[in-house]
Amino acid sequence: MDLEFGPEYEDFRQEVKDFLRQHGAKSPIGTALRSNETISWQKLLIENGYTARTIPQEYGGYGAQPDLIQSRIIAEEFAHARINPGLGGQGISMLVPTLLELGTQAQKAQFIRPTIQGEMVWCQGYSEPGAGSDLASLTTSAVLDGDNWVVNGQKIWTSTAQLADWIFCLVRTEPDAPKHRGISFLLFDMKTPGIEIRPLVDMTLAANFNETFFTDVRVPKHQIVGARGEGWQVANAILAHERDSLGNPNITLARLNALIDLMKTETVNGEPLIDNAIYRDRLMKIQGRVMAMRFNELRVLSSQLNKDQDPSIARMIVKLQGTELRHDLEGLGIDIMGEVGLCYEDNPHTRTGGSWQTQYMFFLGLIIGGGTSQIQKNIIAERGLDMPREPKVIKPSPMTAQKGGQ
Amino acid sequence: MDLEFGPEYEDFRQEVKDFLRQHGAKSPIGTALRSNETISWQKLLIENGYTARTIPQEYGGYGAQPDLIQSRIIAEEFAHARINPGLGGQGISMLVPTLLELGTQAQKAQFIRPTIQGEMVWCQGYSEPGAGSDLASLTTSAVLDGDNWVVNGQKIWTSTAQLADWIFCLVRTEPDAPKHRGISFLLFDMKTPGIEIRPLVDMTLAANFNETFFTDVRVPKHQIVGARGEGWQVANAILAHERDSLGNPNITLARLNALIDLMKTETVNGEPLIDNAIYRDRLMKIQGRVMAMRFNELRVLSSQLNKDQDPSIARMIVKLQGTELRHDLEGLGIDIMGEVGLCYEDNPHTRTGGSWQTQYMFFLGLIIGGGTSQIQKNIIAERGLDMPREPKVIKPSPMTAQKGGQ
Amino acid sequence: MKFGFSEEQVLLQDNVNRYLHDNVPLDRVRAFADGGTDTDIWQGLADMGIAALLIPEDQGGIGLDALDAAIVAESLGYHVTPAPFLGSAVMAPTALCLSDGDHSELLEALATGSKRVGIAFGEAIGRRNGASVTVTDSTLTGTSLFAFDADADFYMVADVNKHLFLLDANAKGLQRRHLTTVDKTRRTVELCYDGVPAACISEDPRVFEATLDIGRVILAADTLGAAQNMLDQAVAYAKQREQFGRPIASFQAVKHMCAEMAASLEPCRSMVWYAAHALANLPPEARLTACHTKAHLAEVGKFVAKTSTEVHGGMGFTDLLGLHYWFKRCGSNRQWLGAPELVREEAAALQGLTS
Amino acid sequence: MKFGFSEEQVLLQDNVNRYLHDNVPLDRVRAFADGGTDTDIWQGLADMGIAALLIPEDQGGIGLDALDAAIVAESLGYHVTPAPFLGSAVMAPTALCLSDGDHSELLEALATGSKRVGIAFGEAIGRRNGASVTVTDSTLTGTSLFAFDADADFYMVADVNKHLFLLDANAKGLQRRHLTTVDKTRRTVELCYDGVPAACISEDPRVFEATLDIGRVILAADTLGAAQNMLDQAVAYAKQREQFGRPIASFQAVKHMCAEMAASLEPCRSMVWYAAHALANLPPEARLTACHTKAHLAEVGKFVAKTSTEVHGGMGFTDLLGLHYWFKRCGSNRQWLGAPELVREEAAALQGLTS
Repeated sequence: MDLEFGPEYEDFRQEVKDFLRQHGAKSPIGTALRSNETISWQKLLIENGYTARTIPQEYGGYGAQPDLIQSRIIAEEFAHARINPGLGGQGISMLVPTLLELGTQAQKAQFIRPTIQGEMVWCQGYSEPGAGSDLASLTTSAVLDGDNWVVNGQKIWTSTAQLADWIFCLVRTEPDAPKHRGISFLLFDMKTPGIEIRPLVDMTLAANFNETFFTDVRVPKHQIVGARGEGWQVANAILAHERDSLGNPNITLARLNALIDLMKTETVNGEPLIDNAIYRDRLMKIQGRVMAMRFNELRVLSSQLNKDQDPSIARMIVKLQGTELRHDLEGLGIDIMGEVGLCYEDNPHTRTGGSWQTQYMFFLGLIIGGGTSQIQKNIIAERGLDMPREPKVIKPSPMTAQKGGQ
Repeated sequence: MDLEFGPEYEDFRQEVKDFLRQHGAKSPIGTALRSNETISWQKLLIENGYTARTIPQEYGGYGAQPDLIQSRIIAEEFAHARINPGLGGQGISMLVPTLLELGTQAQKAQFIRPTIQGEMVWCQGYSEPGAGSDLASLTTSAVLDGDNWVVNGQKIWTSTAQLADWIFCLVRTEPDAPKHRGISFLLFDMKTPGIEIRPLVDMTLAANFNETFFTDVRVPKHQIVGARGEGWQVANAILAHERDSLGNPNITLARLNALIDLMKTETVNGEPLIDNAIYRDRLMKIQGRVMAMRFNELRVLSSQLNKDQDPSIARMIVKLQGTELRHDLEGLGIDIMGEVGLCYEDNPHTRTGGSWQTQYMFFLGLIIGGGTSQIQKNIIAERGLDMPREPKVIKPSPMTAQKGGQ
Repeated sequence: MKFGFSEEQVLLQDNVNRYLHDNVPLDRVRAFADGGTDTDIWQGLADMGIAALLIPEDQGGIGLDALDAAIVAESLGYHVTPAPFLGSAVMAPTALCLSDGDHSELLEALATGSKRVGIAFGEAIGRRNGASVTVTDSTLTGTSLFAFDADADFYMVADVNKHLFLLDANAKGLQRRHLTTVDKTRRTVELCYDGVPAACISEDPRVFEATLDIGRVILAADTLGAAQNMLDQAVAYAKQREQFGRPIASFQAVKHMCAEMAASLEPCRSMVWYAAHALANLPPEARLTACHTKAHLAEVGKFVAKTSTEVHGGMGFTDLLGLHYWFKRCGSNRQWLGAPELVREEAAALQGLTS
Repeated sequence: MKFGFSEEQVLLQDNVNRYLHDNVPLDRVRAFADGGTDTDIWQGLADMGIAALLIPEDQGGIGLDALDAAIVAESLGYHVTPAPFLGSAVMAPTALCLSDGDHSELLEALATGSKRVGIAFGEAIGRRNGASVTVTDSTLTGTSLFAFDADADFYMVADVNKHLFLLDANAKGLQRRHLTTVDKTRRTVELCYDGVPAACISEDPRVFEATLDIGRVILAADTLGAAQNMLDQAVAYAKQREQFGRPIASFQAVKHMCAEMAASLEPCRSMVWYAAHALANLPPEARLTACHTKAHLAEVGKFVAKTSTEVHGGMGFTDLLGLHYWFKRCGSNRQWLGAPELVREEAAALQGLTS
């Protein structure tokens, strides 16, 4: 057991701190997409290797070897100094790794540099109204017509669609193939004719997401990643990555500390709520769970570094446990305040920017999104505990069924 | 809304009270089966209509018309006076109603009178090691050989098997029929050669149950209830009745009051546990749940009396909610006492006769037994909420499957 | 013995449900949430006698009791109805009828729905940061938070001694500030008092308590209706939504979520009925039952709200079906008139279990 | 950076597991439960160095730390092993090494497994009805409840001031009374003191606290092992048990019960490791982490114990598989050295959150 990163990393940490001290003032607050400020900050970060760190230089990245500890130190120091860590978003976090692995040389050359520099913004076209948990049943179609795919259908949960330049999109290209085999992964410009975007209001009453409609959208044939019909495999590699990022225990810890502060300052009949033994016990229960998840994350990191233990269950459970924990934590923040906990939006008595209610609902959304808790439990049982999959309801053919029984 | 039973019932209640005052002293403590004391008390109760109340006189009962309120008043007054309400057991509560409905004249004449008088004790042979939730998959076989069924197989959970005179038993008589159609309902003497009983110790370390083994047990052909192959239907009518009786909220209320007493007298560092706000809040949560279940039971009773509302969901949930509630209640009794809560058996510091631990485990057994919580939830979803059954894993024939898809 | 509704009560329930079904579809709720009024809805209900339900016949009312009010509240919750029922038809009439003085004029106006009375009880239930009500020589100074309803003509205010005061909404020195909450099916206000003249209508804590008790039971009934609706919606959605080639209602996980909702919620129905019945008919049990009913429905409502949303998947998180209006209604019923932990402490205190 | 075991620790874990697998099958546990001794088990473990784990090398020990002890405890819990590890190998050595005076003779005897020291800390953690320890002029009067182990040669007793005393089990005036508990994999006693001479070995509360902290972490590790075993048994049982023509492991309800167990339990592993590591290496976090680990594992252990039993159906309720030995082990770990509610209050107090 060694929780130190070692002296060589302490030097690296010092470098990051020095950079932040020297340049932090230039850091834009918020991330106005495509603003000069955002783009020049992003370029500075790339130059110094604080973002796009492992992307090859030929595609505009910094070109370093992957090093989990360096990445963690960068994240920690930027968070600690509360300085903008550069652009995220689905283009950078999901598409770029995919292109690096499976894109053609031309695709890499065309898309990676503008994407990581913040000049090209992407949205993701995966879910459909009829294809949620069962994503592979998607029906948005792409039919080859000469040198173009002609795309028709509807996507949902396309966040930032209204701001995006391009979309990476799953479409059905082989309608007669088994459902996982008929999907392709297309890239196309959101200014192509035939695309309509409607904002999708959610329960927080914000429009964080969109519905996107495609009518005869023509996409050049070569704008496909991976082979025709292999889009499911392309997408799946990224999805696992997305799931990992939900339920980060360090953010949860920050919220826990905000909750403790709230309980010290809010009162009922003049008594601070932290003095209420029942609320305090709920707080302590949550603190224990937060601790467990933080240490679990350390173990996952360590197992990635040292390759000495199998972290598969420890990783699989993060989304399920992390989102439920945040939902419970935010709910306690509401509960202790009584009616004041109901405040929202422009209410002058809203505490902590209304975040308790917003986050309570948003984390219910995350319990559902990115694989519902039910899907997560299936995954833990089937992949983590090696329990059998749900039996097929109808066997593909009687011959196979009989063979299976022999 | 009228929670009174009305003046005529108050007269009846007075009669019961009078009886108890006059005769209560003769009531045996406990129920030593077949003892003179037990049997004469039972006969006195039957004569006065306080047990076997609705069983026709020709079979040894009191012969009254069914009246739910009278039954309830009897139960309430006996419980209140803490006087032995007569014999229960599976023969009286399950077999007798079945015989009345489906037995032959000869069976009624032979079995009902000695059973209700306590001279003939029964055990139940339903579950098998391989047939629990899926009871209909039972494999104990009965093959007709001349005028006898020859029974082979094993039963489990046969409570009081070691004390029983007779068994009512589900056996497979038509091995080639669909599983629900091949079962018959047999009655036989436990002294028949070929029966071996082994006590089954449970987690409370008591042997409340048994395993019972049958080797070439010969049962006269006529000792079947209902038609051959229709035993499943015979048994099912009773099972529903058994489920209803678990999780009685009035017993739960008595336990809640015992818990409150415990929390007032037990202390930690000299402070009564009722003064601990966290335990008190858990207690109050449980009290709220007990209330809800008590009122639910009133509603079910009323709907049976007045036939004015559909109580189906209200009835279906009693076992699920009632057993979980008791388990939680008993668990709180353990929790508050710290190490003292672990006391068991002959420990001189055991509180309330060790009942907190015993009941905590016993109610976990009841959460499982008589239809696990998972089976209960299936029932509530399918019968209460009209949700579809689990789809068949393999369709009986490919033709049918294809038709289903059209 | 009959644990259930009379024929008149069944009729009342049917009538209210039919009215709400016809007149308060989700779009009508959305219109209120976007800043519209509830005046037409309330007038329609008042025309049916709903506003007069608890007002004695000799004061121009109908003279029914808390169980009838609970029946109405359940329907209002089922339809997430914007309406000043809790204050104007339940708590205010209860307090006015029990308090000193002649309030027949106001009661008659309440009975017809022409006047509305809001409630500001926070000071006597649990004072929060930023609130405080001081009474000197029949004038009020300070602030009440979360007075419901925002459009009342009068407000009934409790101070820390459980004395009740009645104010004209247009009284000099009174400022109303609209307070946005998550629950947009109701509107609450902050009342700022700068020497507002107030009529003290009761100095008897039992009047405050009886008013609070019925308010809590009615809120619980509202949650019962809202949660029942969420369960119904979840079951219906699960039956029609297909994934993996079958309705999601056929997956055991989804079935069990629905079964758990039903199992938790069904006994709540009896609990609300009993608590409402007890208010008028079983005085020794009334307060305790009201507390437990309020707290228990708060917990079950929270569970059902979350679980139903989960059954709906992403659709539950959007505004498309409007499910969140029910979610938030359950959420605000939980917090109003005492959050569950505080109410359970009251329940313990009523039984002498607190030191 | 390495959050995990060294090679030596992996070896230690393998060795202990192999020893317990070979020497403490369920029948051996049953033999202890039926009144047998654990002497041979403990001697076998002592021969492997387990008794000497935490004793410094210059006192005849091995000089490892709490994480090594937690590794052993997890294995002991996994096999529901009857053994005096917690008292004789963990708490007593910790206290003796920190306390005043020369205890080398006793430490050497502990290291070889030839002597055992029991623990009676109830008075300083939370005095229950029937217990009370008074110290006058180095003699003890009163009663300690639930001292573990019943077969110790010495007892270490804490009084309300967190002073520690060491008694000979055969001291004049000391009576041991066996106390049956649900958990038959350990044996506890009541110690009745009638003027028992006692050596005060520490008046520094920090010695008591450090001893309690490591005891709590080791109990949590024992629960981790016991709960992991229950999960493993549930999964294995579900895979081989068939109902309705298929393994019950293919039913979503059963899968989700197992997944929920795994999801709750897996982070506990990291928590126990961290808490054990913190005891020696992260002093500012050590006490708080120990409290939370004790309380959190108590809750998760309770959940897993119940859920695993449910997955086993009726078979889980019988004695046939012996699953209840694990169930009860989790149950007694929950209660020993502070029930979760009390330990969480300590956690709050450590952070200055109690008034």
